[in-house]
Amino acid sequence: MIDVDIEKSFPARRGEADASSRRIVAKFKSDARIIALFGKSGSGKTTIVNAIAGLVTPDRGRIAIDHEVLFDSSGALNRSVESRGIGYVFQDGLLFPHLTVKQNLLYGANRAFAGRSSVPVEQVTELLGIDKLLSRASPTLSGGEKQRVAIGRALLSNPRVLLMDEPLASLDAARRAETLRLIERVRDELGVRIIYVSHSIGEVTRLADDVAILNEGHVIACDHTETIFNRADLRPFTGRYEGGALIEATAVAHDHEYFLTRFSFEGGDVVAPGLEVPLGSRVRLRIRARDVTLATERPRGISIRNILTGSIVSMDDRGGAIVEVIVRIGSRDMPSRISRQSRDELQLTTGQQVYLLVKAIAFDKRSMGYTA
Amino acid sequence: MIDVDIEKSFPARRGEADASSRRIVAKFKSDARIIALFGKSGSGKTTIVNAIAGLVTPDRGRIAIDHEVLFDSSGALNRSVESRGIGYVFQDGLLFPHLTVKQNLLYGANRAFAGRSSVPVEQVTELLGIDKLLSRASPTLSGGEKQRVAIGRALLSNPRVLLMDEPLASLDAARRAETLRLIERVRDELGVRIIYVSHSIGEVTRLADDVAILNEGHVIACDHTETIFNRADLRPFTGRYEGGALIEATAVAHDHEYFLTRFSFEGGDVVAPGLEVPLGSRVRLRIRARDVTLATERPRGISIRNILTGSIVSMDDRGGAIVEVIVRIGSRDMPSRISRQSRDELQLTTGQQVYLLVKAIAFDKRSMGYTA
Amino acid sequence: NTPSESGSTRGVVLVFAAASLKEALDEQVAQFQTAHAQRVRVSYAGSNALAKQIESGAPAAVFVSADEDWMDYLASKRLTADGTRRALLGNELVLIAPAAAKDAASATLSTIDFANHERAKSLISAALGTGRFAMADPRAVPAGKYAQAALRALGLWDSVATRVANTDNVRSALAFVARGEAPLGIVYRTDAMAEPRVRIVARIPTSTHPPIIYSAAIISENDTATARALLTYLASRAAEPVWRKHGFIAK
Amino acid sequence: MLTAEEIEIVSLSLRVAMASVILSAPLALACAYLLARTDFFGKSVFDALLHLPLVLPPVVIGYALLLLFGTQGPMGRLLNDGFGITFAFRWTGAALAAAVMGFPLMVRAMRLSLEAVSPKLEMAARTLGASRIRVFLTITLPLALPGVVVGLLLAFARSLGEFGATITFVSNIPGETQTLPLAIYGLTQTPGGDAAILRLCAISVALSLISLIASEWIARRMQTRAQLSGGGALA
Amino acid sequence: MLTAEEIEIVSLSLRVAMASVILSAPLALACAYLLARTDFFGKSVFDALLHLPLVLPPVVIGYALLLLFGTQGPMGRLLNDGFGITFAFRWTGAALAAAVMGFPLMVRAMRLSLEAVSPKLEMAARTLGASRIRVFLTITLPLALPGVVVGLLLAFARSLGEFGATITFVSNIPGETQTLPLAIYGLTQTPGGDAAILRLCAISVALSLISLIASEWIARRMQTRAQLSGGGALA
Ligand SMILES: Nc1ncnc2c1ncn2[C@@H]1O[C@H](COP(=O)(O)OP(=O)(O)OP(=O)(O)O)[C@@H](O)[C@H]1O
Ligand SMILES: Nc1ncnc2c1ncn2[C@@H]1O[C@H](COP(=O)(O)OP(=O)(O)OP(=O)(O)O)[C@@H](O)[C@H]1O
Ligand SMILES: [Mg+2]
Ligand SMILES: [Mg+2]
Repeated sequence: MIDVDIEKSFPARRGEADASSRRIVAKFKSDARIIALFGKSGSGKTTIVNAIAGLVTPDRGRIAIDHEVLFDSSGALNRSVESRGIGYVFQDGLLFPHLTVKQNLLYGANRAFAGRSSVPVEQVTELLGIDKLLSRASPTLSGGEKQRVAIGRALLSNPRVLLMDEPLASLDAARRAETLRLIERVRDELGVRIIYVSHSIGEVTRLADDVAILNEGHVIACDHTETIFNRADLRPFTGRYEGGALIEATAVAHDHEYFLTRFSFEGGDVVAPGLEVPLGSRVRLRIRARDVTLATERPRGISIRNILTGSIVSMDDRGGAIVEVIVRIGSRDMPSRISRQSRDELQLTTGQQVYLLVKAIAFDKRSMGYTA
Repeated sequence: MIDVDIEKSFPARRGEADASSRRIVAKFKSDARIIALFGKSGSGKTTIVNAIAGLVTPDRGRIAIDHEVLFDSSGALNRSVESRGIGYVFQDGLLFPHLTVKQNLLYGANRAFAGRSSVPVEQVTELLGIDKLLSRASPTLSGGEKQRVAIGRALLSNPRVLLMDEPLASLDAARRAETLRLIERVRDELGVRIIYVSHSIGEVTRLADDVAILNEGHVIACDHTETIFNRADLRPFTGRYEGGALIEATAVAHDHEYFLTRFSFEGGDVVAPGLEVPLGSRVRLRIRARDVTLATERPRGISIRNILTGSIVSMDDRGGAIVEVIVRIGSRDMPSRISRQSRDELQLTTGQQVYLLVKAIAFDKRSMGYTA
Repeated sequence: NTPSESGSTRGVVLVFAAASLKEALDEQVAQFQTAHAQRVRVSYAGSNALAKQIESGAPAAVFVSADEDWMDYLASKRLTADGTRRALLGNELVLIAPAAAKDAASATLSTIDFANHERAKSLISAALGTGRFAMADPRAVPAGKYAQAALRALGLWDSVATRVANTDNVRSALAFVARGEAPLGIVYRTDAMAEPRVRIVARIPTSTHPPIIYSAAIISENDTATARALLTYLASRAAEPVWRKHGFIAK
Repeated sequence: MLTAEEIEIVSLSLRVAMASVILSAPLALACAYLLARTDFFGKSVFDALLHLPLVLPPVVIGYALLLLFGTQGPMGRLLNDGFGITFAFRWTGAALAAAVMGFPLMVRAMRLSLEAVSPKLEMAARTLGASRIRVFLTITLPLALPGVVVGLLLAFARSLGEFGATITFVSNIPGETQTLPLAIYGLTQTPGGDAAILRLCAISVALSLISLIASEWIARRMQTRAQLSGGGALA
Repeated sequence: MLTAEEIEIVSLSLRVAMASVILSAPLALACAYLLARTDFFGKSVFDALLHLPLVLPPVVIGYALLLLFGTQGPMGRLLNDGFGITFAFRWTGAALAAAVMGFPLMVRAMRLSLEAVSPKLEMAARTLGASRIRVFLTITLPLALPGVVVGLLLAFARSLGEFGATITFVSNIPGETQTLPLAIYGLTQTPGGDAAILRLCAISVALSLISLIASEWIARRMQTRAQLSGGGALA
């Protein structure tokens, strides 16, 4: 349980225009294992994370994790940074320049919390691809190498809570995928709570159970990832092009011949590339509106695997090339993005029955987060 | 014309394992206006860019831009950093901590090269969204704000060549799109040559005319973006999940009612969301393999706008859930990614005629780069 | 601007004098200035430094050295005006002890008689104990040279040599005794008289060391009438009471 | 409060200290930069020579100055004949002595700060077209400013306390070369001068306190403007 | 090469200088840290007091030491009765005098470097569970090491050159308190002592050169290990 309710002002200083003053107001609560902070550049994500770590002292408020109060301005309580048991992957790395990579990695490694086991050093370095860099002086590393060492250093410090501020920003796709897997393992095997800052919807939907949306210094919403990304009013903040539905589904069958997994949710069944989870697991599937095709007759001889039926609830026609058609499947609303021309040609109307087509491979493994 | 042929070794130092030595060998030539360096973390991108800027002196070799030699170890020529006329957006920002944002932005602004006009300061600050930060001390900026100021500073220094090392890494999607537009304007209006380092295929395919692929310190290929991303042998380096075809097409018609633009290429016509380019412009369209659906009969009543016909050239079946089917359309090979189950059910065979379906909105504006 | 010009054009007579003369000479100069309406400035430092400075062209018109060696040095370089050198003042050495010391050894010390050489020796070693014998550095400071000569002549040098604390000037030696850090010391009578925290145990017979003479001369480069008038005044009867008041012996 | 004589001494001391600091600052900065950013043959020896005033007894330095810059010395003659500059027995000489004695302190503090300025930032400035000299003036120097101020302060304080070299070089001439320490020295040679000594010591302490607070103020002003150690998003 | 007497003088000088540096280093570091990282009431005054040895004439400091640490002085008595430590007329006193005179230099250099260490790195270390003291020992101190070494060096060099306070406090006793400057002083007072002076000066210069090179070596070793100013991917 993470419970944050703080305020922090950075007043404009002498010589600065008033416009440069900034107030961060953050009130949110979540018992997610991974909670993402999502918002535009300058919206206050790093400030909140710093306050949780104890690096920034809020002007007023309260921060508690698992009912342990870390900061409380009314009780004048302010736990020291080192006693908070928090690991932090900084946005700007902050490796110790006088230490080698190995010394950086092991700096916090002897911190032990009762009954807590840690990932073996070798596994972390190998998965992050830094095993060959161990004896290097840290300032000679490349940008991505620095970032990986910073991740390793925080992971190895045995934290109870891990703060990650855009940890994957300068990694290539392959390394990013591996690191995401590592983060999931840390969450599952070590039970570390993670607060994750990212600009990437893919990362957020894959990892986060809950998302807090920030805008101009204010937390404007905090809820289940699914809810947040399905809320139309938040679309301006969650990203116009990245819209889609997030559904929680249960794995019901593995097809070992074709390496597909069948998932079931209230609106029907879908198949997706095989995910190695036990049957019965709940998995978060993201269906991007741009990946959804609509049809008025059931298509045949087509490579699309998933054909769901539903009725059109609404069509959001903003006059451009694109129309967003919301289709109700069972009790769920799924957005589909098609061209306005298609809508007119297919003569779609509200209430009409349509087929909703989604390719199996549109669910790529990298963006599927399993939650149990 | 950028002509690089250099070698640089970082030998392991005392106390370091031999494994940490690294040799960068870069030989490539391009007269693209934007050339991208693409490669995994630690592959040598920053080192090459540093060598071009004059911040790293290669052990041997030659660097020339537009036939002006900047470095030549045989002629013992090494132009000073400041006389190279190069603007550099550093991977780690490197704002001057004692100066305000405005002072940072204007630091290089009075450098004038003959007959060269520059973007107005106001436009740069507004487009980058840093107009309200001008009087701020630069160390108080957030990560993304710093990165935007660094971009502005380099743009305003009137460079002949602009080096950008992962300039968008910590920006949110909306800001990223705006900055990409700004970069394109700089290229077009000021005729600045750009060397662009990025991990994002989207950015690279949108911006770059040429791409140099790096692997473990070696430039293993340098060619037109389209060629590079269509080369199967480079797939391991260009990214398995991001595969697709890049086609250069000509804008042939604008549909002002539906805001669509029709493009024509040798394999047929496609429609995409309207792009404001003059008819006849050449535009680079990226069709991702995952966005391509195959069908054995022409589908009807479906929202997909683009239906091309072709014949199957090959099917790359690696035994997993996914099969990559290459379809020849005219003389072009287009990859499509479908589930193996679909292939078997549709009984696809090499040589067979198929329909290739692509949604109009799969071409999103953000990834379409126009080149003239 | 040559130094001689700067010495005279400003109409100021510059005197270089041994630091130990400061109080007495300041008073003399004040009187001279009021009497002659002339401005005089005195630079007080170690005689050696002053001599070296004169050698390198210092604009001093009058030099008063704490001993004759440094005056000889300047004379040998032909820097003093012929016939102006004179022995200006005399001084005496005294054996001192802290006024506060109340122990038996220091009490019986007053009965010291240098004629009785063995007893003097034992009295001194008794008073000294494990303490130090404070005096100016015999290699460097005139007062130290005289004191060493006297102790040698009295046959006491060997017994104090290993216990000597050398100082860079007499005042520091005086301070050691005054603070009770050193149980014994040798300083000028003029110094001892001015320091209430020390007690003069005995006067050192003048016959045991070369005469203590403050030697004065005009520096030929800056030889002016006023300078000569000042030197004459310092050696005159009119100046005598002030010298005596501060413990010097006018010659 | 202060006697006329004391005022004279204090104002002379301040003049000497100021002049010595102003005289040596540019040269010290140049030496510090050379030592911090370049490598040349004989650098160690050069460095050692700079430290001499610290290592040798002040009297020896004063004596060396006398031999070099006295009216009879080679440099002294050159400067006198060529430029009409005289150091011997002038307050300017006291300033020279103080400058020499404070020089190693000034150079060291400046060098320490210059070395701490990241060459990356200098490189960044050069990619923006700034020449080496502009980079130095707009990037290196402002970032090294705390150390430069400390260097000036140390040299200033050292000047206020300088005794041995001064009295040996330019003697102890009231109104011309008699700075605070020399005046104090004179008093220590006078029986019963303790009260006057304490007064002068108190004045010295007051001067140092003022100069210290002034320097802290300057440094802090610069630093708030400069955000040097950069709390950044953390602070 | 060196006479027996010279060897004695040099070894004593080294002993005094070493002892003074070792004696004062921990305290100087503590003061530097206090001044660099904390704010407290009366900080300016404390800072000014630390600078006194620089500002006041050495003789005054020597006399003050005599008053405080002489056998009759309050501190001297305390230390003598309580711990059997005597300073008066001992080489330990010379070391104390040298330590006091070098103290402001040591503190300033250390402080300058401590202030240049980014608090962000210290914060990063604390998020890794390091206590303040561990952060200081493993992050702050190593990063400030160049300045710490410079501080030690300056104090060491100053010790080698210290004259006024030493001779006033512990006088000039051959074999016990006669360091190089004191020996040189004796010679300057004798007409014709120039050759011997030059020999001793040459020895001083040699010592300073050696200590300088040693300190540079230490600093460089630390720095190659530490990559402080971080050429990073640039260098
Ligand atoms: N000074 C140095 N000493 C030793 N190795 C170095 C040095 N500088 C760079 N390297 C190594 O050279 C390789 C290339 O570094 P470079 O910074 O060019 O990588 P990059 O492609 O920019 O990576 P990234 O995407 O992570 O920024 C890396 O493995 C790096 O560790
Ligand atoms: N010390 C400070 N003084 C003034 N303003 C500050 C200070 N620190 C942060 N800010 C401002 O507060 C806002 C929030 O900063 P923060 O670093 O939390 O943003 P962020 O959401 O992490 O952004 P990014 O994604 O760019 O890293 C920014 O506009 C920033 O400029
Ligand atoms: Mg941030
Ligand atoms: Mg890089």
